[in-house]
Amino acid sequence: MSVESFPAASAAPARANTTVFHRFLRRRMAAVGLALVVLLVLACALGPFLLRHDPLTINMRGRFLLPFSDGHVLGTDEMGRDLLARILDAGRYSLLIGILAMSISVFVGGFVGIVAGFYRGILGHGLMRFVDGMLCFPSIFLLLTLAALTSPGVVTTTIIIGLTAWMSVARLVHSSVQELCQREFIAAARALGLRDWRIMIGELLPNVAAPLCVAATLIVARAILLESYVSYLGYGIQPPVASWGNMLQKAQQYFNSAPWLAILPGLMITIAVAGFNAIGDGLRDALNPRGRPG
Amino acid sequence: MTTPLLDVSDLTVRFSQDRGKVYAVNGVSYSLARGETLAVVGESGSGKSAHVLAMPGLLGTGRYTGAGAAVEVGGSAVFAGKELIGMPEAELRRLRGSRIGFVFQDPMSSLNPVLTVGEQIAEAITSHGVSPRTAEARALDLLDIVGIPEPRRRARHFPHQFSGGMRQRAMIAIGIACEPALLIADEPTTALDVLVQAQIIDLMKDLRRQLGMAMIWITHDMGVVASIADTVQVMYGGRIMERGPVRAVFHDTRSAYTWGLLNSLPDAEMHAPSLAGRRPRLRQIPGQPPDMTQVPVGDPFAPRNRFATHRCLSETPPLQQVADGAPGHLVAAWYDLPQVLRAVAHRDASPQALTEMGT
Amino acid sequence: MVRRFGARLIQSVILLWIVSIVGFSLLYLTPGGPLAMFAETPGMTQEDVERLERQLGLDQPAPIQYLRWAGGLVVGDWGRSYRDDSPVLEVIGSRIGQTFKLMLAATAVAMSVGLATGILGAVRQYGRFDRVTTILTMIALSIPTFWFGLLVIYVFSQRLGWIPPGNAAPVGDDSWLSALHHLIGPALVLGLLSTAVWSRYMRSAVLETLAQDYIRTARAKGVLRSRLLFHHVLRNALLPMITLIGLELPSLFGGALVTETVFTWPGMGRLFFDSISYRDYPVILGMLIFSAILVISSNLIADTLYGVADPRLRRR
Amino acid sequence: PATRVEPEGQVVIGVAQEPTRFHPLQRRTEVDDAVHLNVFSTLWSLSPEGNLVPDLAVEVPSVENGGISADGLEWRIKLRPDVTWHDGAPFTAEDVKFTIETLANPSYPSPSRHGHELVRDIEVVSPTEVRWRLERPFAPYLAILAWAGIAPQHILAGVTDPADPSFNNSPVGTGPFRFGERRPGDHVSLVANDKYHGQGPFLKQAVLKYIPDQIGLKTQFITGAVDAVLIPGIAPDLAKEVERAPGVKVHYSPNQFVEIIALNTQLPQFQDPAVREALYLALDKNTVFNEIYPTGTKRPTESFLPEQSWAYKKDLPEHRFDLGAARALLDKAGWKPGADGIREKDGTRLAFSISTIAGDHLREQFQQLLQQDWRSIGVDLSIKNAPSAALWGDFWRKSQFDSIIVGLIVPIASDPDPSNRFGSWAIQARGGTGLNTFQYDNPEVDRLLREGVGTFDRERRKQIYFEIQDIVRRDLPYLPLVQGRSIEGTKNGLVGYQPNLGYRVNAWNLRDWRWEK
Amino acid sequence: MIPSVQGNAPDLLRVEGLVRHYRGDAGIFSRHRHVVPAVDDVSFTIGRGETLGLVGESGSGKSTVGRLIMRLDDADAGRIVFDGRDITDLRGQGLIDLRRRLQVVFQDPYASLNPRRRVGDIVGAGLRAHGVETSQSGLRDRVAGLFRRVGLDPGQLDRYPHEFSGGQRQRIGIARALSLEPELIVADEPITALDVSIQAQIINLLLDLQDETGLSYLFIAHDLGMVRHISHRVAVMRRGRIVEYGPVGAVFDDARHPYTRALISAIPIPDPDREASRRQIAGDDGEVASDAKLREVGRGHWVLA
Ligand SMILES: Nc1ncnc2c1ncn2[C@@H]1O[C@H](COP(=O)(O)OP(=O)(O)OP(=O)(O)O)[C@@H](O)[C@H]1O
Ligand SMILES: Nc1ncnc2c1ncn2[C@@H]1O[C@H](COP(=O)(O)OP(=O)(O)OP(=O)(O)O)[C@@H](O)[C@H]1O
Ligand SMILES: [Mg+2]
Ligand SMILES: [Mg+2]
Repeated sequence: MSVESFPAASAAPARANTTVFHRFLRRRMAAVGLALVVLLVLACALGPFLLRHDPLTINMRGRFLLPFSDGHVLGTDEMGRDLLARILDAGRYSLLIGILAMSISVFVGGFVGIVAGFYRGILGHGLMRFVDGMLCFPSIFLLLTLAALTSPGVVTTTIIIGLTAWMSVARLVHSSVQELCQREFIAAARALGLRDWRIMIGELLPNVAAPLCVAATLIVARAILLESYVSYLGYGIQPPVASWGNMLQKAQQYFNSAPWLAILPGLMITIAVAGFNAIGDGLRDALNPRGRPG
Repeated sequence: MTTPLLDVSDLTVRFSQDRGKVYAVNGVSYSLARGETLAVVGESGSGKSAHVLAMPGLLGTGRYTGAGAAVEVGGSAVFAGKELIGMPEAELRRLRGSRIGFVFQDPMSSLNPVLTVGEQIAEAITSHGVSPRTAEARALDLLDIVGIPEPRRRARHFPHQFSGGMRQRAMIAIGIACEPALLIADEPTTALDVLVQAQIIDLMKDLRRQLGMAMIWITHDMGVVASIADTVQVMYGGRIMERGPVRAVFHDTRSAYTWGLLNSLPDAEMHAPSLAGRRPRLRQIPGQPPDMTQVPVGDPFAPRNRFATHRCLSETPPLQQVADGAPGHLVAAWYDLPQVLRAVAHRDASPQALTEMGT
Repeated sequence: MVRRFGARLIQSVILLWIVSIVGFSLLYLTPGGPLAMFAETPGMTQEDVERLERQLGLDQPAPIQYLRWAGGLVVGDWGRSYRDDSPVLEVIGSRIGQTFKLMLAATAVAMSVGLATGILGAVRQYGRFDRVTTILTMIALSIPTFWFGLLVIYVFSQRLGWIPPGNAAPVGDDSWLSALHHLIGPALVLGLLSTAVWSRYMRSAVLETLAQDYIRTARAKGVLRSRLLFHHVLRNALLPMITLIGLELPSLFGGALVTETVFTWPGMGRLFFDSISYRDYPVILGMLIFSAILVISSNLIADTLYGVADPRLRRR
Repeated sequence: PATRVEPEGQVVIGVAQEPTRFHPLQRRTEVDDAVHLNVFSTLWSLSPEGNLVPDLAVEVPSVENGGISADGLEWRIKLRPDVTWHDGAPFTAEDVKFTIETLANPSYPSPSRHGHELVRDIEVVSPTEVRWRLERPFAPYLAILAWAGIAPQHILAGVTDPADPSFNNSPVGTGPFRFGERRPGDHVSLVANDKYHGQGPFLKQAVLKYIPDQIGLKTQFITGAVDAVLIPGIAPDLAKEVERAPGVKVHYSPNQFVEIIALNTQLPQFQDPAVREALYLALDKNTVFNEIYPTGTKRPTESFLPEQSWAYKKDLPEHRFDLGAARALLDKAGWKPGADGIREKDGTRLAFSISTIAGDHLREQFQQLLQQDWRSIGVDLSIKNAPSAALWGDFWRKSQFDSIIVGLIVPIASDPDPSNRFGSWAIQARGGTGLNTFQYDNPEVDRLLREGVGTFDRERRKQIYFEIQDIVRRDLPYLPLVQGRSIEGTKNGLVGYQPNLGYRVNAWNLRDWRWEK
Repeated sequence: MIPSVQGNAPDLLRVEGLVRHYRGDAGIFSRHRHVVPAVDDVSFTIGRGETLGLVGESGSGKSTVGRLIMRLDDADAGRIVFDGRDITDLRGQGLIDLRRRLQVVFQDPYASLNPRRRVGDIVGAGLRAHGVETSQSGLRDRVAGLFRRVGLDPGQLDRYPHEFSGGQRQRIGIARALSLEPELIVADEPITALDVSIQAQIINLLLDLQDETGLSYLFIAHDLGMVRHISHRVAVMRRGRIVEYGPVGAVFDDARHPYTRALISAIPIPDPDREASRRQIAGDDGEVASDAKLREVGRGHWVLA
């Protein structure tokens, strides 16, 4: 059959997963992004075990060491802790927060989106109006209000970021579900006598999995950024736990005297976020059977 | 014999995309005389659209774009003495619209939604060096010619304000705006219902007569072919299977694919509206269409052809004049269909056998 | 049209109502309070704190507080700042100009650069320019705004001394030249992200449009390349950009908050952070409502514009 | 007044908080004071040496000069006749009466009625004399009045709504500067008052420029956009960098803050004095002051009073850092290390949290250092910081914290009385009023505190407060660290800057500031 | 009321005065909010083992009729009686039970199969949902049986829809419809999207199934040739109303309504000789009078007039 006879909806990849993966890898940016992320995750997960230095050990006599001095590849920070060890350890938290916040928002957003898309009536409308309402707050706004008003920490920060990011997922899923509900296979499922929950879980969910997947990577990226904003503004992760964001916040103090302290974590954020963004982009293209960039 | 308007030889089109190559058109050769109407039929995906769009350099836009799908066009297509393949875009542009007109299938998506219909018709004319004022007047004439009432008012409308049939008429007006020597129509009526389809066909017939243009008309519908074509060309798997005067192809079918196609249509004689008893079945072509991503070997239809020989599977038959057929009736087949059919009928006289040919 | 617009207006009001409830509960549920700040004020006693709380009406049950506040909203009384007793609308009004100035400048940068690169990139898809801009936009989308801001200040004002390190203008100098000079840094930083967004959207919109059947029709007519681009492609590709204005606004607004902190810009951002740290509830809520109104109405306007710009949606 | 000098030039003072409250009866933050102290006048003010200097009053009342009766209850104040308000109206005793009555009014939103609520029967004797009676003798009231800017009765008496912002936005005082304009979020400008009754001002204009963070403050100071940096000054770890910058001077000015780790003594972990002492022993003050707060910025202290206070006791036992001693002390007290190395006793683990304002990076560094050191004596310290608005609410006032790093100001307007901090009646968690958030409860201290406010005899009071300092040092309801220093900066050529512990802000005397010729 | 033409066959489905009006979309800028009378007073019957062909102009309401019968949409007025039981307002469990007897095959073989599920699961979903077959292996066997029945290879059960050609996909759709052993199948343009050569395969399959199990079909199509081939009776719709209704022979050979006649005359004949001699009747633009009624003009042959 000709390619163009396939429904062009982005929701439905027409090809087997292996091909999606191949198509994904063929996009150089996406492949590079994936490589970066894998590398980062591995480094952050394993690095601290392999390094000589403990990320938390303070040495007030060896503060602000330049990179490559005294066995510290990236130097030391304002408390004499090994910067490399610290960056990798911080990466664990940043990535973890990114991924957990993503899970929260994908779960909440996916749920709301599917339910609201499936039940068009008052329930669906009400839910989407609520989503619209939440979207009226610029997300940093919402985030900072929440963050400033709760006591900061890994868990609260994660939850807060998750709770400010789910709306876009809900919207995406909602419109995707609405479009899917127009399709005949949903009518077919109804006609077969499937109950609503079966349709939502069995028929709709697998079909929104692809856009959810794309959204997920983009939200991880966003969450890492948001965490850094919150931490930068002093409302995020608390010491001694390091995240890239709060390392940056601490480091800006020494921007003139020890600029690498600020440049490195900033770079890490940029790299990680760019990596996830690239993956998301690549996925979006790869999942789109017409192969057009979205 | 005068020189043909269009002379295609060994045209090939390949798409290379992420999942590999698509061998869309595999060596198509034919020529088209001035004023001749050629109908192209064939399986979906057999390269009908690809081969006509490749010549004027229109592959790569419209729904034929795929990101990363590189198009390779090979062979030659000489139009009015000029080679089209490899011609610089600027020169091609001058030909398109002025000497070669187009009508596409989906009249909704083929018209620009934000420009008025009048503008879009006039543009076809101004693009070829006519002043806007003249072009506007001509656009109104054209609307009138294609049978749109109140052209002056209608010209100011946007495509969405037109019905499907009217949009297709507008498309035709664009296609014939510069009185081209060749009009290429890619399934211009498929999206329309029978009544509207009939009107469009009539309109095209009239125009062809008035303007004396040649026409390539791509369709799926054998009925449409019968009603409009001088010559019909049957394609399968990126090749021409059979080609010839419409009567010859319909009544003296030489390709097993054409034969299968014509036979699978319901036949008035077969209708037996009774609840009792077994009703006659249609004569279906068994099997699945070919995979266009494989390098083509042999007769593409061979896997579905019960008359195929070993040679069909391994060697590609050339498109040749049918020995005892009408002039210009060509077929690409190693077998001799009338003979094979006679042999089968002889061996197994029951019509049932023919019905379930190959199953 | 008027009727439909009315319906949208009603929807917007309902939306605002939801926003007000969410915003209010958000604040109400949080610990601490506007007076906590003064706990360490010498001589201030617990009794003083409670007295002040009573005077601010903070001892009332939540629904009463909400009704009072929401009732005020309706009649245009948004409450008074705890910090200086000024009416909230006045407080916001005194800052919004600076923020708008910044947003406008950033948008101007973003739209001109973003749209141009988007179009050029799409027209030569996968060309060198396209590749470079794709990578650059990807990076721009990934750079934390504040970090970029810090870098800009470090490099361009501390090292090179080209631009001032912050502020909207020096005290007592109201010349527009100096205002412009001060605007460069923050506008650049704030504009970076939107530039990337605009560029990407524009690129994909142009690509999407290029793939449409009517572009093939236009080419089949032999339309000139330039005309094809400006008349056919851009006319269609720019349509969805109208919606983008509405969609971009919240993030631009949010970005402004962050940029303003980095560049000590006396706009809404600073007000927001101050209000948060002082728990200036009326102002925080006022800003939430204000930004919601901004977002809702810009969406409304974008939709309306879209309806006018796109003939398919225009009423006959 | 002496020969008046024509004011000239302007000074831009960078501050990291925004002054918003200019109403003298409603001011709240120290940065408000920066405006307040220059636009309004007080009856008398505090000199840098800690003496009271008459301002609107002709002399500071005392028992000796008869201004205060021997029992401390009757006060009589004589006022200058030559003072006018910025709007030209004459200043009279009515203004003083109005100010004190308003401050004492329980329904008026003044930040504190402390002291004023004791005033009774206030009475205008003549336009230049006012007198009142105190409910009970209260020595700190003299100092409190040194903070109370006198408000114009002729303008404010007619304003019924205390929340009416119009006066706040254009205050009228008797001080050396008139209020100029306020650009919200950006700056407040003060303009020289050429009718000022005292000396000065020498500057035509003084601007309080709001730059919300310390790094910005520093950058703009170095680059010359501001002429002076005051509240909260230069971050200690940036001081060196600023010192190196050309054309500026850095001042390390002592302030009244005493940095402490407050302990919630009612927690089972902290009830054992041995624990508190062990924690103190395991506190590496040296590293803190050599590394985190670089030399010269802070000085270790053992007292809750600034060393400049007349009641400060110098020879309190000195802290020493001795991890071994700390461990031994805990061992002896029966705190045995558990499986994870954390000590416990009777089921109580020696684990608790430490809090401070989230984002205060130096304190955060300090916390982390503590965490490491205390861990080595078997104490599990976790960090639990919060934004200031959350921290100083019930969490602090109602003693919901475990331990908390806080800069404490014990004196009220330079009077050393610490009743509010150590009196057992001041524990809010137990229904008291006050800020004894340590929940410190010592009957002996209670007795001394009562005695201390009851007498105007400074020598007697001094003895009392010495004794209190001894007891508190022994009991350690908090671990004292350092007395604070404001690291402030002025451009070379700017003279007049003079730190004053009597006020919360060193912009108290802008009337003396000027540019060197 | 319209009696079925075959007196001997009892009515399986009876539709009386069905009405469905769509209100225009409530989008803000949608052009009109007018009411579309998609289905306007439609009545017909289908007997057991009978095929009723439904043809007509695009947008005339054919699919809507199908959806209403399937109870995928609710009628504004009228009655739908299935096997003697009024199902017009059926809800909940009753409706779910009805699904076992009444099934549907959709037009688009791409859109009607969930691209994310294995075809075996798609076909088995109904059996599982209705608890007909709960064991894994039993389910698999049954699905395999269905595959064989519609001419598919049971070995392909675990593939995804996109791995099948259009014709095969349509067979999967038919297998799904058959899985619950229904008595009536609404086939909404089951062949329109298919290639000519595949169309015949599907039509043959439908005929085979009818012969084997005595199924009834409501067969909706544009292709009048196919409709003529497969149906016992035909109804011609236009603008939400049935304009002509009767035995296939009568309607095609003796069309009475001008619209039907125009429609039939417009069918191009796939034979150059006969096509040349075909005479086309101009289409009628006449509005259908709202008070027009179906009148019987021959045995079981009704025309709107
Ligand atoms: N842009 C493209 N990229 C990849 N393959 C393509 C592209 N366009 C067409 N093809 C493939 O080329 C082959 C020929 O396509 P073409 O459109 O010419 O067929 P057709 O005969 O016109 O079919 P239809 O009747 O469905 O229009 C098909 O296999 C199709 O899948
Ligand atoms: N969900 C809906 N909302 C609004 N209008 C609808 C809806 N479904 C169908 N319509 C309208 O009802 C009319 C009948 O539609 P229907 O799909 O039943 O026609 P049809 O005869 O099946 O047409 P086709 O031959 O094109 O499939 C059309 O005008 C259509 O636009
Ligand atoms: Mg085609
Ligand atoms: Mg339909």
